[in-house]
Amino acid sequence: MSQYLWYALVGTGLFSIGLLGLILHRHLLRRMLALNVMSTGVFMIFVALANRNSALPDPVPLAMVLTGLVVSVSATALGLVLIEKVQRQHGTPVLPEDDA
Amino acid sequence: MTLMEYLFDGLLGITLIWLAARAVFAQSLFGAILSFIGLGMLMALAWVRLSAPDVALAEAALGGGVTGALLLAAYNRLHHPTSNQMNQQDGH
Amino acid sequence: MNAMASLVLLPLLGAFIAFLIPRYGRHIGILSALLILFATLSLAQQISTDGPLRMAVGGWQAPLGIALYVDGLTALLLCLTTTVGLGVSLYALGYFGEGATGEARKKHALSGWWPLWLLLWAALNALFLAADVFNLYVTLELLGLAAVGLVALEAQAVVAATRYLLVGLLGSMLYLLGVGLLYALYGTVDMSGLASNMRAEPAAWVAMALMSGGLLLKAALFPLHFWLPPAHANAPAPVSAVLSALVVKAAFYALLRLWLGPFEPLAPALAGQLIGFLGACAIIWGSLQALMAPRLKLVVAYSTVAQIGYLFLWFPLADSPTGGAIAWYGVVWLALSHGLAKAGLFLAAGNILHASGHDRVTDLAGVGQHLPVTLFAVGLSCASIMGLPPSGGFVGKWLLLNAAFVSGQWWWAVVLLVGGVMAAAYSFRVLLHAFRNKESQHPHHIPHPIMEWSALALAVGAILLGVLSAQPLELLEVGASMGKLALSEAP
Amino acid sequence: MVIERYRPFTVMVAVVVVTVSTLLLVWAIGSLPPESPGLSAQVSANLINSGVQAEVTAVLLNFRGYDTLLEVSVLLTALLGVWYLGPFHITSDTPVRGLVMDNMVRFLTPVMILVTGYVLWLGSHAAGGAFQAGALLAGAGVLVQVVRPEWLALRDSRTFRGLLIAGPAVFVLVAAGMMLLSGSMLEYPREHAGSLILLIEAASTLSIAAILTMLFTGGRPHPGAGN
Repeated sequence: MSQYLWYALVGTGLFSIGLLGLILHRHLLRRMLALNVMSTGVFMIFVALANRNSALPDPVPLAMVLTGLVVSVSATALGLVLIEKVQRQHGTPVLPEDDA
Repeated sequence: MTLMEYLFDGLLGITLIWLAARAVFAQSLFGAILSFIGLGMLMALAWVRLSAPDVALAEAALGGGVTGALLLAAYNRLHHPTSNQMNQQDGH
Repeated sequence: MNAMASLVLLPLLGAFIAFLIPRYGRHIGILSALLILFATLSLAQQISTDGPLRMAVGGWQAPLGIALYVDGLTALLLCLTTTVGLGVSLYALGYFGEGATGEARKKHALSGWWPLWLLLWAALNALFLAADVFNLYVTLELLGLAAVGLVALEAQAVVAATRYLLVGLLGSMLYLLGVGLLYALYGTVDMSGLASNMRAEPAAWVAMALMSGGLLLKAALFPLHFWLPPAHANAPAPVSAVLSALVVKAAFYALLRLWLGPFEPLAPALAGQLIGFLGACAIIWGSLQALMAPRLKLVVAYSTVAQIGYLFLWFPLADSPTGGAIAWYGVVWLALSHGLAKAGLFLAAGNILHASGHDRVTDLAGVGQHLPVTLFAVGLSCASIMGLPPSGGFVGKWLLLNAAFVSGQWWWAVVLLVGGVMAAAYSFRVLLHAFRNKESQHPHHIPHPIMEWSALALAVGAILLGVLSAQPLELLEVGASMGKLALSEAP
Repeated sequence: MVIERYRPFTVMVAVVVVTVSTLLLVWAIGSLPPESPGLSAQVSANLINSGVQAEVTAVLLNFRGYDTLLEVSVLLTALLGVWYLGPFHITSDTPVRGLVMDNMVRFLTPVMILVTGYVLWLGSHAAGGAFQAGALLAGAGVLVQVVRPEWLALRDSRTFRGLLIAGPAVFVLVAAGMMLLSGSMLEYPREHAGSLILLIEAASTLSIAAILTMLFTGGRPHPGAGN
């Protein structure tokens, strides 16, 4: 198996693990972690697939990943503060209707 | 590629998957966060292997560093809800 | 050309200044809105004389650079955004101004509205202009985060905002992964470049599924609508108006552009039927929930779920050689008139909530006495949503009905008729309660007149869209027929 | 591992969704052509006109600069979302103190600031640039905020708000300026491309660092003098 394919599959694994966690977990902090693992997987797939030529990797997907990283940190930061407010209002970091 | 490199990529990939699984499913939330930070650090290594030093640098600083700090801070706030609320007055 | 760039840069700059100098937030907001109005009008004027426009940002042609594209459809949606945006900005002068009630009275919510709203506006304009699937991703993220920030201005809406954020992130992540696959296949993220390279192959199918799935989640198509009612019903009134009228439609627009452009050769007839079926379910389920919802804003929010369903009826009808064109006009008209009517309705609901301190449907008596203008706005908006002539909603539904018959898919006509009856039912339920008189008892607060009149103006717009349809129709004709992408400049 | 109690239905849905999506992805990735140059050739060919020597930086700040302009706005939007959610909360009653921490901060902070400058400069011809530099500087900011918050003394002032918007605002102003000059948003005149990019990057670095440090504190700081 070539290197790019291996890392692309690892990326897929990260994505799937994150997705599984996102669906299963109710705890919001865990959901946020799961989303971050998912996005790490997506970025890995991008960079792995940029490596399919023998020379240096294609810089365009790398730039896209850098953009994506910043976006994902931004969203995570906003999410974490929102989670804190949910906990303060409801006493638990779980979305009310999900609490079963 | 040499055998060493194959081995290294294989091991790195498996470790990444293992850390990801821990970051999502570890019993303790704190452990999960630590695993996620570890994942960020090792991801930087993977980016270097994929000849993407720019992304490696950003991942180490953002993915592992800043996101890790944000997660730990949020964890702290969730678990010590009494010591916040320094001041409720509203600014502009 | 400059008009296109201004539509993005002006609101961004306005947002930054409004954050820097909160004291002048409203002045900056209104000034930006007026400048955007000017830019939109000059852009619409320009394309109606010169035809569709394509701009290479930074002078770099695609695939290396990013392209922006305007045709009739884009221009109409930009006009809708500007109209609703102007109305909502004026409304916000009253809502977040002196004498504001509830959460809006808090100073931070007051000063937070203008920068976040201008950022959202910039994101909407940028999204409509995007002709590049990765650029579309960035605009979707900007839109999503600004929307979450706006919803969370209401402290009661924190839970809804959190769910909104999580759903939005999942949606954009799926979308982004699809973009990655497309780039890996064709080495470009430009829509026209993708359209000319697209072939039916595994990675293209998966990319299409991922990107469509992500956008369907953001467009809240049944059964992915669960996040919408709480977010739209709990946000501050002007925010609800913008979310229902514009933000959901932006995701639908992105989907439309992709299916008409890059994914056109892939789109299987079966997928069209399936999406149409989900649209039908959305109409029935959303209307049913609207009929039973205890609060006015929740009624309006569920009505959005139903109205979104109508838009998706376009997908099964699009392929029909005879009905396709009719359905195309129908769906655009529905999107435009729903945008205006729903914005008016949410603003009016905000007035009622403002005046009586609650919006329980069964306790609406007295609204007609104290807020006649608002009640008139509710009535006109409902008329368009039900599809009564001569409203824009009527024109849209009539065209879709025709398309269903002409293309021999009469079952969609049944859905349209049932949906219309149900919309009438939930509308009259609200109106009957609101028209009842109540002895004595004055309302808590009479909303500022600008809040009542801006709601009415938008509702009137929804009716006018049915009466004066010639000019917008002409604008819609600009570009390739039925929004198909004439994206590349003559290859 | 695992162990919250899940409803069987949820588990079933999750397993089906994840299995299907994983298989589809593997199928798609496996079917991709094993060679793809992408846009490498175009990027290298146009690098000479981009004003920088590093390919990724050229893509980020020139060829696809418009994406980056919107992206720094995304970061600011997240900050505004947090800002208007409410005031700043102290995470623990006392800052983390101690001789080791104190010395570490005294030593590390200047080093990190130096490295930030280096990484920013590096971006014009090698791996590096505004995001990495900004994140590094934010790391220093977070460290100081935890150990010696009085050094930063974050206050809501006009100056501080100006620092937060500096990056996005400079970017937008440059875009608008180029539009007025050359008729196209973000089209840099070739001889000034390098300095304009450096200007945008320097402002962005400061803003990114300030925003990320702010996000770490989790809310709007208290009003200070000068507002």
